[in-house]
Amino acid sequence: MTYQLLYFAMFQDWAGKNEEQFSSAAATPAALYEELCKKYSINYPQRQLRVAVNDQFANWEQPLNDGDRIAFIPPVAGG
Amino acid sequence: MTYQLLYFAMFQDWAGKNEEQFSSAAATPAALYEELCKKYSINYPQRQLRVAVNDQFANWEQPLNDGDRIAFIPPVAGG
Amino acid sequence: MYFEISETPIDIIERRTRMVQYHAGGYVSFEGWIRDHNHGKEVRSLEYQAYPALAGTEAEKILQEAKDQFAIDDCDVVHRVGHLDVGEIAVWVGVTAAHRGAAFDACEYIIDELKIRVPIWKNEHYLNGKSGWVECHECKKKAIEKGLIHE
Amino acid sequence: MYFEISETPIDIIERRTRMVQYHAGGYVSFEGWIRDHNHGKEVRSLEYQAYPALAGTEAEKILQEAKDQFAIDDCDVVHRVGHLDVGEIAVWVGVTAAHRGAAFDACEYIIDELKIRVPIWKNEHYLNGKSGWVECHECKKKAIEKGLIHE
Repeated sequence: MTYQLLYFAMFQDWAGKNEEQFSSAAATPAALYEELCKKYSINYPQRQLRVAVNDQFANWEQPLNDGDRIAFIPPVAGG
Repeated sequence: MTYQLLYFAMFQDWAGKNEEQFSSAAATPAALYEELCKKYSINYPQRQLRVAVNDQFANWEQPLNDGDRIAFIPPVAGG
Repeated sequence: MYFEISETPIDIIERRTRMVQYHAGGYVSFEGWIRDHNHGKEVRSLEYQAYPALAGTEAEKILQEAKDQFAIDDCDVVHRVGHLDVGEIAVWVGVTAAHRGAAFDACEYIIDELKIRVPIWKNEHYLNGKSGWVECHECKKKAIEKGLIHE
Repeated sequence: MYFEISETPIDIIERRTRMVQYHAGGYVSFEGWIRDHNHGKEVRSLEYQAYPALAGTEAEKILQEAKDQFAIDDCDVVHRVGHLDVGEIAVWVGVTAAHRGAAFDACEYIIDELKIRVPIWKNEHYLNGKSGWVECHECKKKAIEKGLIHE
């Protein structure tokens, strides 16, 4: 399946881009994140992140659909 | 002794003025207030007032001096 | 740190701008506005009256207490007197602090204490033509709790 | 009731004026200012970055929660993004209410929740030429307490 990945904050530094189309057999955000960590040598623990699917906070184990827009959300620091 | 009395809020309505020079034998704010209540038919209870002597909150029983500036302070309503 | 009694409209932006400091991270302000009603009566306008000398020393005491009790950088208060129309600003409180929690606490402390302790009174003019000096029952109750006056 | 992400300086007076209502008696505002230091490092400027679609829905949820929990009339939030210099306003929260207690509580609730839940990040540029994405440790701790993320 092909996902649209959005990168924010340090993820932009790690991936070297703001977004990308990403083809993967991963069927959940958790599996996708594991794959991404390998690809970009990311070692930020998944348990300290939230994940968004199609601009909504989502569950790490929810099934993904082709074309989903996915973002890994590091701890926020607004305000 | 002669005191300078300052009137605020409803005391202005009751006394019909903002201030006056007031000659009295009263030696404490409490005694002075009692005298004033008679003069102007005021029946506001002293226990719900504060009193200021020379622009400072004062005690009802403190001795007064000739020329003291005295104000009876009804419950405030600023803000 | 200042308290001021103002006979002209309070310029919020000017007051706020005076407080900008590069080491403060948070600014909390409170404004009291003249409402179009109070205890069910329709308000047209009102007069605030202060006992300036005593209001000044009491308000400065409150500001100092806020500085002593909360980790704030600065705190200022301006209170209007004279004739005010509905929608005008009666009082402004500004507080700056490195961290916002202290700024919120101090700002609320200052306005709460001001309403109990600072000699300012209001005379409300109602749409029906009547007017009267307002007794703030909540303020009175709190002044009794503090032992400033008695039941 | 609105949340807005702004790429240009926040006009506090314009935002505040929009909230003036004749039946509201109190207005509480919070402004977060860019400090010249953070955790001992001297800050020159910073970038705020948002995930706009998600930030919008999450912030609107927070505003609705504030309206449900506190007796307020209205609440608005604006957050800056892009490059900000020391002294600029990063975030503004405005709350109006008939009674001030609810306005203070709601304003503090909104900024507290925003800092934990709304996807906005900051990259600080230091005087020494370095820069870095800031981890707000307090925010992270609170997000863990809320079960949003884990230790």
